[in-house]
Amino acid sequence: MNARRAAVAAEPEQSTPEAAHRRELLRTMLLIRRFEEACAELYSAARIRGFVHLYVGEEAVATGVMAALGPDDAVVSTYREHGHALARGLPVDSLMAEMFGKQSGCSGGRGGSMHLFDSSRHFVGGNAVVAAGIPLAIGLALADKLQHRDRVTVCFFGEGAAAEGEFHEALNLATLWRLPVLFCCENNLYAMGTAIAKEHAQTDLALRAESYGLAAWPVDGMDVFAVESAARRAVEAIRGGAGPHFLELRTFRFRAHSMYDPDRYREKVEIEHWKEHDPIDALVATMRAAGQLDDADLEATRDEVAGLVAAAVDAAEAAPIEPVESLTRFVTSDREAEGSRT
Amino acid sequence: MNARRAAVAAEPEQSTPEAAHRRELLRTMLLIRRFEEACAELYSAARIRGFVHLYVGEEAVATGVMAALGPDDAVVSTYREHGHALARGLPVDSLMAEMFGKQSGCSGGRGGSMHLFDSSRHFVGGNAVVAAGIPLAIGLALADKLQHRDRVTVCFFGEGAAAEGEFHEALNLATLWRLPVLFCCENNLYAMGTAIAKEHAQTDLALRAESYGLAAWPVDGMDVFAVESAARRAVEAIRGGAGPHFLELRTFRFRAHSMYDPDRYREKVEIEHWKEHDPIDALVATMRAAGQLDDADLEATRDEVAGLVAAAVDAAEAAPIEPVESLTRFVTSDREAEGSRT
Amino acid sequence: MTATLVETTYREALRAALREALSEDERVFLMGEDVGSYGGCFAVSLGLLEEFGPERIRDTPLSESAFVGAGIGAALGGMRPIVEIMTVNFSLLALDQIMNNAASLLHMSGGQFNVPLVIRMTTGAGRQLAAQHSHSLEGWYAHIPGLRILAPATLEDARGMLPTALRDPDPVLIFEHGSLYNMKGTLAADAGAVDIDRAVVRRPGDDVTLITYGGTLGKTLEAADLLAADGISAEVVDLRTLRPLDDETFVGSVRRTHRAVVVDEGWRSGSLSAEISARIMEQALYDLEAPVERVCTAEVPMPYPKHLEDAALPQPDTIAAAARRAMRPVAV
Amino acid sequence: MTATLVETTYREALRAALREALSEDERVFLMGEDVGSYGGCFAVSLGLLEEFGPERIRDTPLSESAFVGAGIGAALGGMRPIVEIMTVNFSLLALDQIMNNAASLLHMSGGQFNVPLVIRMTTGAGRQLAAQHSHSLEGWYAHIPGLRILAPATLEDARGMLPTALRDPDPVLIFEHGSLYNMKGTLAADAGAVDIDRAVVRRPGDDVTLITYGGTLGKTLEAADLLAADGISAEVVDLRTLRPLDDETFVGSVRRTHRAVVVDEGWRSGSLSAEISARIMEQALYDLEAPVERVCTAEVPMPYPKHLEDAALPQPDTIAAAARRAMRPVAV
Ligand SMILES: Cc1ncc(C[n+]2csc(CCOP(=O)(O)OP(=O)(O)O)c2C)c(N)n1
Ligand SMILES: Cc1ncc(C[n+]2csc(CCOP(=O)(O)OP(=O)(O)O)c2C)c(N)n1
Ligand SMILES: [Mg+2]
Ligand SMILES: [Mg+2]
Repeated sequence: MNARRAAVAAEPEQSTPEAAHRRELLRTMLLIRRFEEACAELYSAARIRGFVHLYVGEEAVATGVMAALGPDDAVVSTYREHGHALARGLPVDSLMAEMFGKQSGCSGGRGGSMHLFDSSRHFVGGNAVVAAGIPLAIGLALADKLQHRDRVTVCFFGEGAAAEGEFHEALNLATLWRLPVLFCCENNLYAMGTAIAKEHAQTDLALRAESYGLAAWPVDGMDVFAVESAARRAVEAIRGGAGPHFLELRTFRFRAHSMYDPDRYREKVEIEHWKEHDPIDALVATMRAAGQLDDADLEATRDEVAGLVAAAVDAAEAAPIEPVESLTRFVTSDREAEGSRT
Repeated sequence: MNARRAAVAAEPEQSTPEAAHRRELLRTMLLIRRFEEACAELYSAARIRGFVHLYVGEEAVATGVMAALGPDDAVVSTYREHGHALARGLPVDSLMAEMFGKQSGCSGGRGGSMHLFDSSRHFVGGNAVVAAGIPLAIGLALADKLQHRDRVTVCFFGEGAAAEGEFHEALNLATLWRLPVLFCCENNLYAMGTAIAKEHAQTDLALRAESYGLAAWPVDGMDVFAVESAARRAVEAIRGGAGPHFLELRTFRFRAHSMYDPDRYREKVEIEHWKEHDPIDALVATMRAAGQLDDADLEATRDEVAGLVAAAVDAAEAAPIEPVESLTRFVTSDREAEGSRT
Repeated sequence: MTATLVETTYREALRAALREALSEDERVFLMGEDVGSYGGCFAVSLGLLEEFGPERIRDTPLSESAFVGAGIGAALGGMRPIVEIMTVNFSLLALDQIMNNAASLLHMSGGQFNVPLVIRMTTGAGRQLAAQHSHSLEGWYAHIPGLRILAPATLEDARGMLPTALRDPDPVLIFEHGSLYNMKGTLAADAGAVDIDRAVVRRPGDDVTLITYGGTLGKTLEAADLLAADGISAEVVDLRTLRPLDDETFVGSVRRTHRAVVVDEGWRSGSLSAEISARIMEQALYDLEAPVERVCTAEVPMPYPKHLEDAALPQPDTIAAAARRAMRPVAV
Repeated sequence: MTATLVETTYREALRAALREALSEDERVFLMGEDVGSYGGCFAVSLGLLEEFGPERIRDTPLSESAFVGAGIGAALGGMRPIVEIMTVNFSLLALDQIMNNAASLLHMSGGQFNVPLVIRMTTGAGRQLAAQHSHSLEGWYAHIPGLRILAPATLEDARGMLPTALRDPDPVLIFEHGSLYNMKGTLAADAGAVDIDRAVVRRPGDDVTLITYGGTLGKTLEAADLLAADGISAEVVDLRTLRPLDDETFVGSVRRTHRAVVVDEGWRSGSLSAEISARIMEQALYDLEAPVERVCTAEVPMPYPKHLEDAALPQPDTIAAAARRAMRPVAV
């Protein structure tokens, strides 16, 4: 489909705003990819621990959605959130330090891979309980509505999460109260080892969502332009007061569910098929065909992001660990020192 | 609508099977009504305590649905379940004794109004947590399916319950696994004081249910024939292997939510409007028009059920209370005596 | 300062606190099942919808997990939500949100996101509501780091704990015992915020310390009367805040009296009474003249009949009996 | 009887128990998230789908409340379901079903409907899984009347508790500590059902009783080694069944040693350790030479970094230190 797009597009100069924007999208996707490759290596080297869920193959989703947001909008994420965080602009250094559990990490090292937070970017965190972020997102949107703020809250979750009761309760509530929230269901066809047909009686999730009375449509999640334009349309409508919207972003994870997962439940051929639709390759092809990218550009961008990630790893390695004495910080806001009075 | 029915019906003799069946339906509905009137009086006299939720106005639902079941089918109910229990054939005596908390009650007196049980009739109980019976029902149906039993499990719940996450999870699961369960949503337009439009973004609940991929349709819950025939159709389909079905039974409670409720949230005129559709009056009118009921019959039936209820009250009053020494019975099955080893 | 006293009830005191909070802070709103048109299932919020409108007195569908989670989100978004869960029994449906989000977000985010949320709910037994509507789980909730747990047992606390809780930057759960709503008494006309850090001695005494909170304070004071008739002087400590516990007050009392009875409406095993007992042992073992006694609820899902429910719950006479046992321990 | 010994792991022992149960009783089936095609999130059920088919090794959607409730319903309907909740952290989503249905139906129905259901789940911390994936709530569940709570800490118990649990007419929850799955050792080739009524002494000793269960048994035995090096003889009691507690075994031990340390991976306040401590005080106060010590998890949502997680959890040296304190109490 990107070939078709490219064909109909005029051949703009590399310096047009469109080209610049696309280079930005590409850079983000490459950065996510490189960051996660590094994470995988560091995990194997036991420098990163805990559960780590890679987003490889799904980069177009986070990148496209975030491109549609303003700096004041809010994001609620999942445990598979490196891509969301990077696309939202969290500094690579702070993310990598978090992976190492260092105090310089974006969550002070307390969270690790599944709990990336950044209040300055309204990035309200990774959440490791499936679907548990959805109610938070509608609450943020409720606060915005009550305070007459022009913010949209974006909420990411997987197709597996849509089977949880909280999905149902929150979609109903958001629609009933016309809350400014964009539900982004990342449908990568599997919830751990469970294929969508074993999770949902009705596998057309956009249709399911529509039954709550909100606007919902499916989007090719491997096409960053499709994602961005769908997200823009939805965000604009939401800001205009049209209430919650729902995007089903059809995508695929190229790697296992987590670093623990031997991926026994998927056929190699299915994975290979999807890899042919690698969202980065597709974007590169489109940009090349449009004359917006040449080998040197691509190489330079790859080098740049690789350099960023490498520097982040070095910095994270070098960063000091938190002293054990501060173990009970952040249990409560104002009584941090009084560890004993619990 | 009952007038119309009556008009097109031929005028069968009082002795036809149809007439006999209708008299049975009428008797059940009158029994439920009388039983609950007695409960209301006894509550005011402080002979019955706890939470008591009356079914007055909704009798056609329980009566029609139960008429479609065989003795081996199972029923999962709610806290508003006097009608379900009576229509299912639980003896009036055992129900009234339960209201009094006597050992001769259908739950040994332990449950009270909200927890009526009868294993011999597969009446798997009143449940006082909204929607919590729905997963039980699908589990019973799963057991039947795994054991190749020809049973249908009927599950009652209100339209308010449909907002709970468990509704969603269970409908999906039942449809996914094609379980032999009949969901009976008693839509009486209010969940305590909350009108349906404040509970559900999409108030057409049959439509909502259909979005899970199961067969669902709305039924006039004030018309016992409509209920019975819808339930028969659904039960037959389920027994034939067609998977779960969903009936939205549109009805109304004539009285407050519970004996505690001053009913501030409904307009008198709304209640009066619905009372014009009293399911008992409608049935009586239809039967009269069809020559299936005369004043004497009606009087006799009323007397009979009043007598049953009065006798049940006397028996319940007279029944002994359980000795305090057996307080910790029924915590576990086999260690009843060992109260101390907890 | 001789404040004017007014006649009121626990319910009205709670309502006055809500009204004040709504009037004084635009960020405050009340949300829950039937808090609006119905007036609150125990009539606590009666009239507030008319006064503050449906945006701020917000009826929710039956969706405990979603509306508690939405309360957390709204708190993150700068509001000061008061979420009412109709009763503690239904709070289990929202427990994941309470433990894994409300209580954990501050920590997981390295201190970036605090959750200034107040959750109110009715707790307790005693009204023949049977097994699914009679839980006393406030002591159980007190296990969760990151939460503050309050149990107002008096009119002052019903009136005064909410404003203090709303000033807390972190989540606070307030448990209102169902048997207290109709409690009558007098309250200073200008009653307002109270401290939520300390336990208090509700009745001083010398011979034995009776430690309790919430719905069993009244019964415990009655027990103290019974004991007084026997010449036993009982000190009654009201814990008030179940997390964090104010050890100083109750351990201090036991150090003086050398005997303690903990009264707790939770099921005995694993109830808050165990924690209190363990702390007394840890901090004052050598002051004890007798084992710490516990008077709790029998370990049975609550039966409906009144006589069985009464037998299952702590009562003045069983409390007094435990205190007498503590006065005359059988050495072994 | 000199049974042949075979090398095995905790995981394999659990799987052998599942396989046996599925083979021997048609009413048994396993249901949960990813128990089938994935092989179980911790590979416990690996291969069982191929052996028993998708009807009996039943993958569920992410719907904890519904599939736990369905397990209860299936148990009522004559089956013997084994429901796997992936981890204790997600069990909160099903807690209403567990407390208000599984644990209460027998009572509410006056003895008519028992629930022969087994629920298995992974519990515990120690693998850097951070705040939402590191709970130890088995002691918390032990508060609920109507449930039996098991914590297999050895290969024998991993192999043998399930068959006994399946014979129980009432709901049984089995908590498998995540750090144990790879534990290696030998097991009798014919190992089978074990008793689930009694605690056992895993190491006899005279000077101090160390009481623990599940994931901390290993650390506690290590602590006993450390103490032995100091000439302190520690007895180690493995509780095994957390509800109902077998007081006789641990109180009996304390009566002999006069000193006790309870080791519990739950957050300290309101953990099972408090109940154990309270029971020792109630039943053996006059035998105690020192306050009962508790070594628990720090009251903090679990931090991700290894050094902080280690510091938060009970460790052999902190357990040994507590035992040494108990040996040399500072009189006050
Ligand atoms: C409530 C809950 N249940 C189970 C899990 C374990 N778990 C983590 S991710 C996952 C699969 C979720 O699938 P999906 O929502 O499709 O998201 P994806 O991982 O595919 O991005 C499961 C079962 C969990 N974290 N939370
Ligand atoms: C989980 C839960 N939340 C709240 C309640 C309190 N409550 C009891 S009945 C009820 C209304 C239920 O309405 P609906 O499902 O429509 O049934 P109806 O009472 O109208 O028959 C509420 C809120 C409860 N019992 N359980
Ligand atoms: Mg997925
Ligand atoms: Mg209703």
